[in-house]
Amino acid sequence: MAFISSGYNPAKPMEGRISDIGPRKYDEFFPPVIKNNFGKWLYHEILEPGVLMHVAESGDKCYTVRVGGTRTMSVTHIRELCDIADKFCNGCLRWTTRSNIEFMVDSEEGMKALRDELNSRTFDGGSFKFPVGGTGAGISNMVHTQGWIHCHTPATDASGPVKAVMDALFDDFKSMRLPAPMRIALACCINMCGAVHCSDIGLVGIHRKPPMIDHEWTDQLCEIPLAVSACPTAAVRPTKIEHDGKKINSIAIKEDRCMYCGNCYTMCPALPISDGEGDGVAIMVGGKVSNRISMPKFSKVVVGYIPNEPPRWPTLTKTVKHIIEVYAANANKYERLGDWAERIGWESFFKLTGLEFTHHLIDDFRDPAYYTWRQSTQFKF
Amino acid sequence: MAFISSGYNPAKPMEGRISDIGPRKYDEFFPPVIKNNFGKWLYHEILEPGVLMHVAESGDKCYTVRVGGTRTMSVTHIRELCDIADKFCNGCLRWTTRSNIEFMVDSEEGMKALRDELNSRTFDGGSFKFPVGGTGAGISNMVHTQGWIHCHTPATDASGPVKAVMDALFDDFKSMRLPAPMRIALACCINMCGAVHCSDIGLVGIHRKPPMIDHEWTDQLCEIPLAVSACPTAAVRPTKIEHDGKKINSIAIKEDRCMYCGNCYTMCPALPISDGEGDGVAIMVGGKVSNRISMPKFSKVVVGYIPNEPPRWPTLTKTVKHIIEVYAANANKYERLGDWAERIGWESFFKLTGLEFTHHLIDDFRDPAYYTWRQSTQFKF
Amino acid sequence: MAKFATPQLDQLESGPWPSFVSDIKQEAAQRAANAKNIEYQIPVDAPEDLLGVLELSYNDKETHWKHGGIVGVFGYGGGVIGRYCDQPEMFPGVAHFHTLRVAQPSGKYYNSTFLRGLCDIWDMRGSGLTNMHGSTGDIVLLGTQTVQLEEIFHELTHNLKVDLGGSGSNLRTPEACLGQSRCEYACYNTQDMCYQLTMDYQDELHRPAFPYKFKFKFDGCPNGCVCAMARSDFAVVGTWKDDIKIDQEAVKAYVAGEFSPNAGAHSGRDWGKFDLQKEVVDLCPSQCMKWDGSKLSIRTADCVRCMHCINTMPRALHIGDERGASILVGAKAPVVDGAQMGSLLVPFVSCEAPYDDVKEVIEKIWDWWMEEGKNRERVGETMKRLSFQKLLEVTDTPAAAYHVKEPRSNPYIFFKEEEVPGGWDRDLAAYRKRHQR
Amino acid sequence: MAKFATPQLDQLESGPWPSFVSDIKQEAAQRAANAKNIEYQIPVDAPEDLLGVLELSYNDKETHWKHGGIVGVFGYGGGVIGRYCDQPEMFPGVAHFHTLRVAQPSGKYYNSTFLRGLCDIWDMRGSGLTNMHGSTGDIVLLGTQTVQLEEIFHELTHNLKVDLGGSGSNLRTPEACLGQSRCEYACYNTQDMCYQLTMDYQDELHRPAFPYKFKFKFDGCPNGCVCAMARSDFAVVGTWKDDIKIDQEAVKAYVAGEFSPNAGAHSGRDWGKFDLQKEVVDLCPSQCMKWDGSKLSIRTADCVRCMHCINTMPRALHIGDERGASILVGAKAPVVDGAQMGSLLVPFVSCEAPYDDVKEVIEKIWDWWMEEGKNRERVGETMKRLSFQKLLEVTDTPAAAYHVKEPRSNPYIFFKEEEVPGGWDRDLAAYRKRHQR
Repeated sequence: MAFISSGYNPAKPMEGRISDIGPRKYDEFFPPVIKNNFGKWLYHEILEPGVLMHVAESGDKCYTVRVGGTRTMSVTHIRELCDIADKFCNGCLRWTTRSNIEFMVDSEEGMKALRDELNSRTFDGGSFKFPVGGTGAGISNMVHTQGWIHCHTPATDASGPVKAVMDALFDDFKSMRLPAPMRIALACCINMCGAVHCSDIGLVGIHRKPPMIDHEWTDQLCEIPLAVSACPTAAVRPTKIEHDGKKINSIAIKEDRCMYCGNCYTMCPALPISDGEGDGVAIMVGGKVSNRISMPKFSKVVVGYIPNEPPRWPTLTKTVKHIIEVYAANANKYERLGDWAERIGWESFFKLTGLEFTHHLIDDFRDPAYYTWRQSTQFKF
Repeated sequence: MAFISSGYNPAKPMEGRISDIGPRKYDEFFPPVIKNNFGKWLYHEILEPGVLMHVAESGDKCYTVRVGGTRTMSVTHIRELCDIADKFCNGCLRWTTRSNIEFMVDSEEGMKALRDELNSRTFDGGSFKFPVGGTGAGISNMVHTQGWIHCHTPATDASGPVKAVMDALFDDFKSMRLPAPMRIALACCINMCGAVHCSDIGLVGIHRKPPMIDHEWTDQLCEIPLAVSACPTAAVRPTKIEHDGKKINSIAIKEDRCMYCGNCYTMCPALPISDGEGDGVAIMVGGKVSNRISMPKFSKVVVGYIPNEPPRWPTLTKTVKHIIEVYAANANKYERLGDWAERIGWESFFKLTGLEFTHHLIDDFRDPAYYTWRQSTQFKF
Repeated sequence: MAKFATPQLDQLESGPWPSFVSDIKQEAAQRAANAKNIEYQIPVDAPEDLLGVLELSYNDKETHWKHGGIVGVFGYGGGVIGRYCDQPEMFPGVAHFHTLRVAQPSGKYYNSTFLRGLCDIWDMRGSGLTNMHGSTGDIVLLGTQTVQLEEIFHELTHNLKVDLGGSGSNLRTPEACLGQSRCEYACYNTQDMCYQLTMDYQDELHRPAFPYKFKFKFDGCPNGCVCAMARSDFAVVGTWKDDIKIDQEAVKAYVAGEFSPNAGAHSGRDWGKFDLQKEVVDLCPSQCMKWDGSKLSIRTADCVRCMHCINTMPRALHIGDERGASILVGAKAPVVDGAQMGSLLVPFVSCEAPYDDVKEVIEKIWDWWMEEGKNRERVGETMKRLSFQKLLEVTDTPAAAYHVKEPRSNPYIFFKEEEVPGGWDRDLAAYRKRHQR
Repeated sequence: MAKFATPQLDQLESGPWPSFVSDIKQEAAQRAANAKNIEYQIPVDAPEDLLGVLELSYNDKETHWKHGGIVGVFGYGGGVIGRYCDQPEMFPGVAHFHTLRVAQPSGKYYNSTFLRGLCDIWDMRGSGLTNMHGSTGDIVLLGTQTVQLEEIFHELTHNLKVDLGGSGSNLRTPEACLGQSRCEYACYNTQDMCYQLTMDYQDELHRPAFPYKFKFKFDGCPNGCVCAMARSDFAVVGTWKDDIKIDQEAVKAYVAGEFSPNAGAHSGRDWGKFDLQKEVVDLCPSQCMKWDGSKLSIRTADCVRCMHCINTMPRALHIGDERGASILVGAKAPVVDGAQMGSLLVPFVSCEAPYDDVKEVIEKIWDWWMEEGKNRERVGETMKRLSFQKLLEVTDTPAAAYHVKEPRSNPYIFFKEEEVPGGWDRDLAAYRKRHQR
């Protein structure tokens, strides 16, 4: 494979260099119906799961077909999306915040042909390439992170558990029978890239063992003070140890103060934390970002730990599915999962779901923990 | 005045000594109707402000007449209470948690005679000795602390402002027109002896100047490390200073970290904090301890500072009265002040009361402060 | 003729509310007249000097009392608060002005014999001024001198059979609501539990051995008249487990307007006709009630026993029969780490004398707190610092959903080493074989 | 024939949801076939090696990626994330596997020309694998080698007229909801504000000069589809000040069942007949609505613009005309000090290009945070550490009740020295004259 130059000359990096040009301007890529009715939309309707109709003041209608996407996506797959866009949508398409893909047309017939085409395509392995759905009071695509496919600090995989969970919830991606929209997210570690902390259901990779200390390399690979100050619980401190007969600077970890956040490992590669038998997933529920009815709220940890069970994470998948079924059977119309849990009380949430309440679920992180304890005689036996 | 011995012999302190006998047993002092119906009460009714009727399974009725009391009370006054108890109540009487005094009789006629007698007595200065009232959806007696009459750390007086406030609220002590019970408390400093932190209206003495440092005495009068560790904001630290040509151990205070709690002064008398022009009173509202309808809650600071204006604290008194009038005019039946403020939103509370919202009212004490900021686009313009 | 002019305080004699100034003046006059020829053991003009120093404070807007020195009675570490005036030459009558805390009876019932006995002692050996009562609940005898302390203690114990209360880093004088003596809501005998525990813990009350103060308070029901869960480190609040008892005929009588709702507490205003749906059913915090026009029903499993319906219709609704109490731990006022309310530890404990179940919890908490608590740290602060889990652990309480208002919203979870396969000892070399550096 | 056996991953090909494994396999097959005779600049079998390393992780249950080294393009401090495999001998095709972040257009509209251009570059110079999109919103090109970085950057800028996104301690690539392009709720042109601010702050985006990362997100209304107030340090969320516009006839059509409530979002279940009172009026969080059977009215002064009524009846209710946005500051995920949501700073700002009002707030916050922020401290943490008051001060914002959900419950109030008569310098000697020691 021969090196092919783009035209860049490493000897003269500034020659003809273009920089600081930012993104392409948003309106370059609008489909005609969008361009023509920008800022003039009157109302919309979800015609069927995955199909939206927006009506403009002009009387124009924009039909949108939404399909689920794998966030990790090949150029082959993108080219196939382009082919469809070329065929039905003047080459236009867009992505949503939740990694869905949307195609827009200006007629109902166009929409139907497009929808059928999208639903018809499958991978060789059998899964749908472009399942139509993800709207209204159903389950939209999961927001997720990289996991074992590309991240250096994960406590679980991302794409794998997402595939497993979405397979289990596929009917609810394709329908709108839930009391309210259901947003699920997965973060492969507690850094929580993505709004996992405010999702109806948040799956979070967690470690459960304090980091190992690779003393031989600590001082060479790390700024020790940065690792020390990275610890939210003051479990990490600098120390001097004897290694191979030499006194060297290293790090000590007070194990009973460590809650395995991995923040020190982020700062210092000589503190590896991931551990096959220790790592796994916590389930958080009841968060939301919308201001609708109730104010936004954080998700709460309701299952402290589920082991990593590749390739299909059956315990995790089953638990998520079960929570959703109990929610669907019990919540009021318009009630997000967290609003439901708050209305019935969290002790009723555990009773109804049958999830075990363990000591892991009680907050013990700093002063605000107190506010989550029950300062009342109001509770249900 | 000659010394009169009780019989105690200082040379032999253990001779005949009685200790660890605790309080008198509670049932020694029960009036007959209480003794006879203990644990057998069926229901009660407030017949008129200050008058309760409890009905027992036996059919017995206990009529209680409640009167307001000054917490600071002379033996002459107590003897007068005893005279009344002897005359009407077999010598029995009791105090409530809020320093009211209650007399119990077993007939309606007895109650009426008693009530009229109590209402009839006045001090030479003109005030009532035993005003009947303090029940139901009205204002009960204020719980308060010592203030300038006996305490070493107060930022305001207690008995004085309480007298001034209760004079202004006397009609509501004598009636039951409010949406719900109204509990008012006053603490002369932020130590808050009494449930000021959970009262419908809490008046709290506050300092506003960092302590002075009496360097000459610091090391002689204080355990410096205790003063240092007493500071919740780490504003106090040990230092060495030059005094009269000698290096001595003393204390330094980072003034911009000090919020004048006086906790260091409690530990170290060489750090006097009280200041005539700095000290005053903050008003907190909306707390409650009952679990009725809503869970118990803390009072919130709605006026950061009102100067000490002895002898009658007119600004304080007027502000309290005003808050109560706005509450009375706007809250729903059964709604405690805090429940009302939460229902309408605190921004509406400030709008309706006309109280100025200042930067002092925003929490800035440690991590939980964050939870009091507004994490929503839900607010009223 | 008053000893000091008190023009400011004099203004506090007007107005309807009982004037403490008038009362102190009346005491001053009584002592000056001394009709009973009492041999006053401390300055006869103490009340006048007290008015004088208070008037000075009204001018300066600053207190004139100093930190107390260590004064007390032999063998006790608390019960007396030393207090000195910072202008002793101006006010010699209150130059030394110590306070004694005297144990009040549970529920604060008295008879005149006892009170007169107290007055006699305090007339002769003190200022004649008291607090009825102090914030924690004690009878407070306000102002005497050091030499009188043992004399007063002797007379209290020998003549009145009553002891001092608590102060300092010990068990403070426990306090109870009036409970079953006069309240149909009381779920247990608050007075008796208070009395028995006070007696059982006399040593902890009189001899400071704790990191800081520790308070018990006993409320008979969730109405919380004695503020147990807001004001005491260890709050016992009555509750019940079974159905609220409903007298359907009485419910109808309320609806028909025959009975006054809320026991007449709202009679000072015309709130309109009683609306059972709006005023009771709709306000139920757990939405567990139903009124079909003739029958009121309650889903007990959803009831959180907030007391609202019972308070509103005390003739129709009554607490259940399976009675006991909840225990909440850690309440305190702001200093140092901010105020706390009690946090629910034990949802239900039966309340039969001799209260061993309750005492077991208390003693486990004390053992832990005395071991782990820092100087001047209330147990609520120890809980905050060491976690609620630790409190569960030391009291052998399994974690349950009723312990929290909501589960944690951060994933910073501690696991116990024994919960994690393989524990925390790991093989770095094996790891490095799987993962090159 | 696949290079590695991936029995575990193969199980992720079944089931209805699109399989990323199938997709990577299809890419591997395409590259192996190379029908277009592309001169691959990085190993052709990168996708296969990626499946291999992932299968290894499925066996070990541990990641096999190492900390990134410092890689990038000349003159930029971000936009590229270095990534190396910890078993490079086993998987040489992904031994070096860096990521590029490419700036996405606001609202993520594309045409096929642009996307195909991107695919062509990434086919030849990268793994052929992407993320559409990364968590912050960028197009993520997943996996290339160091020597290709400048080449890719050159082709992106010269051929596709697109720049890299942000990474590291700088302004991260801003993101907007689709706003007015296709939403009747959008209160301002989110895409334009996002685009303009991204252009204006290119320097801050490419050249790390902040204590830590800083994110802008732009939501058109309080529904918050792009999660601005949960995920961005600086959230601009559309709102309005005047009345919600009501079409009473359309309201009646909803009541009559002519229009599907909530835009049809609940059509998957029979929820019964639409009940305006129960489903809208009773759920209003500020109880500002009234329905008398023929007319719906809203007290605007009490409306908190939660969107519920508008969402439920989009044909009848429309956002007001006096439009702008609220600004909320400080959201972040848990690390280090716990998660935060954005706290309301500016209740209303008009949103007219060139957005100087918004930029003024941003720049004041940056000035302060760059001065006072600690290393790796998000601005939300700086706010927590230095107080919300400080944020108000540096942004010249007067404190107002809408800044809080509730006022403080502790009396630990700081006063400014100039607020207190006499300031903080006091005369100890004078004090000691009033108060003896």
